[in-house]
Amino acid sequence: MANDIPLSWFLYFAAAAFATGLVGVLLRRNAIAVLMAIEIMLNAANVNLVAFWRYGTPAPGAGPLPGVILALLVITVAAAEVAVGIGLILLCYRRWRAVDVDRYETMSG
Amino acid sequence: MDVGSALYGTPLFAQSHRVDLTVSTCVIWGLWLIVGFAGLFPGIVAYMVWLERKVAARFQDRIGPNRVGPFGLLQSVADGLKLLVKENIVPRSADQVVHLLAPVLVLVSAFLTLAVVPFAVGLVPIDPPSGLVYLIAVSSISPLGIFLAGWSSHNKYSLLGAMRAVAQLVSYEIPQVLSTIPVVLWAGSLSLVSIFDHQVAYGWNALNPPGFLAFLTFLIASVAEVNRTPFDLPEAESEIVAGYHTEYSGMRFGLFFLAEYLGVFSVSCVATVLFLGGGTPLPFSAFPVNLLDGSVGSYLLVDGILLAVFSLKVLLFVFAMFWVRATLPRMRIDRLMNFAWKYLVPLCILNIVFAAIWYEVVVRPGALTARNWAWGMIAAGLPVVLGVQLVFRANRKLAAARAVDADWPTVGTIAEASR
Amino acid sequence: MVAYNYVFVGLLLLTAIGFALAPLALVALIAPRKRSLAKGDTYECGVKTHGETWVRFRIQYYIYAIMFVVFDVETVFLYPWAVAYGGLGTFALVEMVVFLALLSAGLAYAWAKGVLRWV
Amino acid sequence: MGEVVVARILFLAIAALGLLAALGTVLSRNLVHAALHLVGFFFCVACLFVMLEAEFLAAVQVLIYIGAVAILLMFGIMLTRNTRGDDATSLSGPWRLPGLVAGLCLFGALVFGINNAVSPSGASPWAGEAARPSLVEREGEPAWAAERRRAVEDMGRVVGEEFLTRYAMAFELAGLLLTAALVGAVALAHRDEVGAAELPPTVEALPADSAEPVGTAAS
Amino acid sequence: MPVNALPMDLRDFLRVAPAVLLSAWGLVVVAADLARYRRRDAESRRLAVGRLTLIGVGLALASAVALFGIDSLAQSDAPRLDRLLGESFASYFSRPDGLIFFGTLASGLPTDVLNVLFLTLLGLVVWTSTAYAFTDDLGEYFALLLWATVGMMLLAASEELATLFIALETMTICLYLASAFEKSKPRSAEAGLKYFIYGSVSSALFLYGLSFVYGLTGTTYFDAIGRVLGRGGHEGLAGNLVGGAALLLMLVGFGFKVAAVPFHMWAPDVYEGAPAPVSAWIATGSKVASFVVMLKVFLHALGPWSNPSNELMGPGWLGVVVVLAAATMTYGNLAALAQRNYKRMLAYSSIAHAGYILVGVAAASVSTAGPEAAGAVLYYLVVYAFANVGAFAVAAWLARDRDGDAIADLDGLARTSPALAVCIVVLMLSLIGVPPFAGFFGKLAIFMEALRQGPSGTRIVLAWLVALGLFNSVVSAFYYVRVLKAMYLREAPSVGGLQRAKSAIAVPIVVATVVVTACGIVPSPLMDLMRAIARPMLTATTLDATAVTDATPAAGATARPRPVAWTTPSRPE
Repeated sequence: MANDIPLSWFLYFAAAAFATGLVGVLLRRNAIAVLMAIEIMLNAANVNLVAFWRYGTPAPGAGPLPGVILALLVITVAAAEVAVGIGLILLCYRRWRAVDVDRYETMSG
Repeated sequence: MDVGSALYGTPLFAQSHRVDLTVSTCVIWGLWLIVGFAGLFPGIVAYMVWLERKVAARFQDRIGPNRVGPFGLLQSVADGLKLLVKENIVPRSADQVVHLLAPVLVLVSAFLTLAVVPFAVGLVPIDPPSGLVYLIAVSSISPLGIFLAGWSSHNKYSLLGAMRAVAQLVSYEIPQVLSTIPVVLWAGSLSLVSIFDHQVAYGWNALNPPGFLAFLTFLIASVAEVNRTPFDLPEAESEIVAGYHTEYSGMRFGLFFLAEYLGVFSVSCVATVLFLGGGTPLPFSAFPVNLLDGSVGSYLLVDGILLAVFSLKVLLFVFAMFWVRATLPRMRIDRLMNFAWKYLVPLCILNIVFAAIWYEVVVRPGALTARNWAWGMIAAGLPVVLGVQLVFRANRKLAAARAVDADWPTVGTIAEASR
Repeated sequence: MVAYNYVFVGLLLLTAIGFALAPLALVALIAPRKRSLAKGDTYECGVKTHGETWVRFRIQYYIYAIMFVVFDVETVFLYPWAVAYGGLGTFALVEMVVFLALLSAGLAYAWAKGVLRWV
Repeated sequence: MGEVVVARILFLAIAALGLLAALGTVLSRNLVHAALHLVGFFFCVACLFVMLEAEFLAAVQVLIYIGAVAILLMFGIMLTRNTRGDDATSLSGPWRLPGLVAGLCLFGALVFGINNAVSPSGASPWAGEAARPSLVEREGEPAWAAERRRAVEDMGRVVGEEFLTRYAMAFELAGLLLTAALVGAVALAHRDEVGAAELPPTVEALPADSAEPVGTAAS
Repeated sequence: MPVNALPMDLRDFLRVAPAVLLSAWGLVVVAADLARYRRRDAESRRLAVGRLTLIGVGLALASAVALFGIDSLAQSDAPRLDRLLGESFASYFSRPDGLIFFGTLASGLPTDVLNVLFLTLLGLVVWTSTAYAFTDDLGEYFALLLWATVGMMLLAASEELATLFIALETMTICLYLASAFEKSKPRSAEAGLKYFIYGSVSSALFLYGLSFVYGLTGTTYFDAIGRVLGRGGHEGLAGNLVGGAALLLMLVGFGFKVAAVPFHMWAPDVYEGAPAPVSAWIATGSKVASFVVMLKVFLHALGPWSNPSNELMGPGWLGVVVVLAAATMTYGNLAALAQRNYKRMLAYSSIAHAGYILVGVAAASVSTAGPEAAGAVLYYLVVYAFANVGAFAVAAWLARDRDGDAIADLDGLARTSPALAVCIVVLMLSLIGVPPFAGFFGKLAIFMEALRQGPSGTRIVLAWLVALGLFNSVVSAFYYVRVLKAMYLREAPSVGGLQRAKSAIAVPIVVATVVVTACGIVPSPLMDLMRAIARPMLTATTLDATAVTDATPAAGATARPRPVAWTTPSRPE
């Protein structure tokens, strides 16, 4: 069944999700919303990695599942990033009572 | 190991991670869905409610439901019908879509966990190679549903109750997950069927020191995961007006109710499979399973025995939970959280190392012998006892500095706290 | 194929959603529906709702949440370790003990820092 | 043949839902709704992982992202006083269109690139109808095919083996990263709590929260 | 149960002893701070925790030096190593292919030298951190510095994309947290959040690009990627749009990390907002590690994509890097001219320096002697890092005594502390690139490499780039001199001027000055060392890699010579 979904479909999906995430990062101003958009981008990369793992021919010596390992590490990193990011956002929120990325302008130049 | 291969070598009951979408598979799945998930399991749950009311009544020297049908057996049906004709009240300010979504999410999570439970040989809906991770994953969806229920109600108490509930659920999820690691370690597989097989060959998991500790922590954490007393703080009606489902009435409340009891049922099943050897009646024998010879008759016999014993064990768990509920008061939230993080999590982490010791002594040699078992009891039992003592002593020492902050309600501290 | 197992999960998902929505639909059909202003109000112990829904949540919630996330991710590494342990040598145990020690150090830190107290 | 069609339709449905959810995340004004859409997106990605026969990874995706990260995000939204989730500063109006156009352009470029990908050494191009390497055991298959079959059928174990041998350093480093994140975040939050006590309370704390009920055991 | 796992070699953990020691020491520092030092008064606690951290850094440094000794002995003269350690022990340590953990990490002379560099710099940064009080969570702060360094060391040593990614994230996440650690200043929290958002977006971009590289080559090892890319009958990147996109995305990712224009927006704010020692560590350690791994990824793994058609604007990353370099150095220098704030000025100056280094990266990819050029880049990085650590120590000084960081706060320093003022002059001159100091030789080496013979089209452009670099160096003099002007030509304020510097400030400045001067007066030892380590660093290969190429039929027939000439070992000279 699933044998015949073309690889490119997965890649298209990832590309679209990645573009969406990037647009979100550029357009949203709420820091938590930006964080969510970053998660979308990371997930898009994960879909790519796993699809390449499943469809591709591994180069010699690459190991049985480099793509999946990378994806797992990305999930780990994403979780840590969210934890840290929310922490920093809360820190800023306590100072400014706002989570708007543009609003913090103590520095000039 | 040989038992497992002997079992599944027979073509009739071939159980494998691999599935093909043949007609027979589809028929079996259809039966599971219609008979099992849409019929039997909700029915069991309905009678669990009846049982709980009966049991609780006995504990409180009452009779319990006795009007509708013989022994009040139709009470659950009546309750269901009542829910159907009750008005569905949703607050004006609530987030309508999310308000609807939340109970569905919780119920779906409870349903999905049952998909990998092996009730008997061959009686398992599916057996994916990562079954246990799947189980943990789908059961971790329910905190989200509970949070959404509280949030969408637009009610202070709902939100507060939901936040507390989620904090509790996620705190107890960690010990619950960590206490399954030893089981995986010994079975060398994440599939629940393999875990069952392992216990057929090596005895019930709960019957060795690290396994017993893991079993206890798993039980405690599971009781907390399904919001039962003494961990039912999220829905404490006397404090925060029933918590996250304050604004739920009629059938939507019914869904939460159903999900809760379904959760009780599924954690009982999972505990049975992981620690009590599934449906095997005797701890160190492959008793009914070794009767399998490939004929349909033996299969029916074995599965009959397994199912009966399995149900008995599940009933035992369920009854224990009702008993606890009828007996114990509710915990205070600070103690609740402390208990998870300061007792259970450290114990579980230590227990993983103890489990590795047990593996090296008993499982690695390849077959269960009395000599290995005795050595294992010593080599793994002593560390377990010491570890438990260590954790408790460390906590007591730290708590002694602040008597009122004792994490576990001891007699002395309650007296001091109430002063 | 392994992935076909999840076809059942998908079907079960649909069943569960159906199981949840069917009674709700039935309720919508047969249950009485009388809207009134008071009924649609938020229920807060019977007194009138006061102020915003905003409750000042403690930072504790966040701290417990990150502890949870960190340990949840840890289990993702623990499961494969537990599965593969039998086929590997003692070094697997050593590596995992190091890993566990790191994370327990995190737990011990939070404990010693006094943030694991729900005050 | 019918199976292929079903699989494709299933894929298209999941992908469409996933993309809609991603768009919802980016466009929702309400942050909780955005987070919910994000959960939907995560779930769709998990479904895709299943379709890619990485079921362990799919379970992990649900466990970590829906079970943990989503909860953390929700807590973050609540703790920043956004209980209704409303976000006054969502998309800045005039930038909405150019942003979407830029996103579409990026997507177009990527699709074009994927279609015309030239792999070195004449490996299979990505665009065509090339099927994924089969998992069925064959005579004379290359070593990696057997490896991959084992990886698909028992991913948990192979992941464990890889993490404990080849990626041992990455594995320990992940532990260090998690610990560092925990320690740093706790230190920041903890210190901040002390600092916040000096701030004037902008909104009165509710009695229900500021004084947690004590000793309900007695009730 | 069949054992399919690879045979693990526990010796590998000894080879990363510095990283292991540092990670463990981070825990020790946190524990000690919580258990022992918490009750002391702020001043003595800071010093005590700082001293404890320094001990750990010293231990790690000692282990790194020991590894360096072993490796250099083994390389120069294997029998001598046997004599020193005994035969079995020596063979225990010898690692002919310089790779550990199944090729995911490099371990050999290059790694040892870089570890020594990181640890020395870290020691200076830790010392600077004890100069003034900016946080109450001292144990955590120092632990995060140490763990960030673990990330840097492993990042610089990584030979594989998964390891690279996790090391990169360890480094940056620790730095995000550390830059938000200044308790009393809102701008510190802002710096942390800004750094976090830009950093995590850049890693998402990088990761997406990386996924395409993995998809195109089917492997995550640098060496194997290079082989696969160099093998095919295709003209590098020509017509390979997705390869180009991957390349661009990875470049953007690295551009963010090294603060290259136009991905530099975070740098000034973060450098200004973060506590001075953290800024120093972001500007030096993180930058050095990022550049090292960038050299590895772009020259070793993606080398075949640099510029296969030998024209500048041909398909390949060379043109992009050239444009980035030009934009970065020009913008950095021009923007720095406008700064009145010392830390912001340093931020822009470090952007400008990233531009010069990018010139070196471009040069290394076209030059006929790539490792030589990479060696020049490494030399530049070392010199730049030391000079900047010294310069940021001055920022810590300003923060301590003036609670500010304007250049004007330096007024009249020459009178109050003449010796240190001279040191600062030396540092600034080195950053400008004035002859007797090391900065000059760094720039000289990079520019000379850029002018070496390459393909004709490229040479002209690189010559223009060098001209631009020279012009920029002149421009940069103006803002560095502003610091000197403040110190020498202005009067010190009557009250509240800079106090005498304690050792925490003086030592980093003096050490940096000594390094910069010594390497300036005698540049060749360091330069030779860097050139010596650049070659193994950029060509690290698993021993059985030859079997890998042989396994693919027709590889010998269709193999094009890799466009970067230096990968062929024989050089006529």
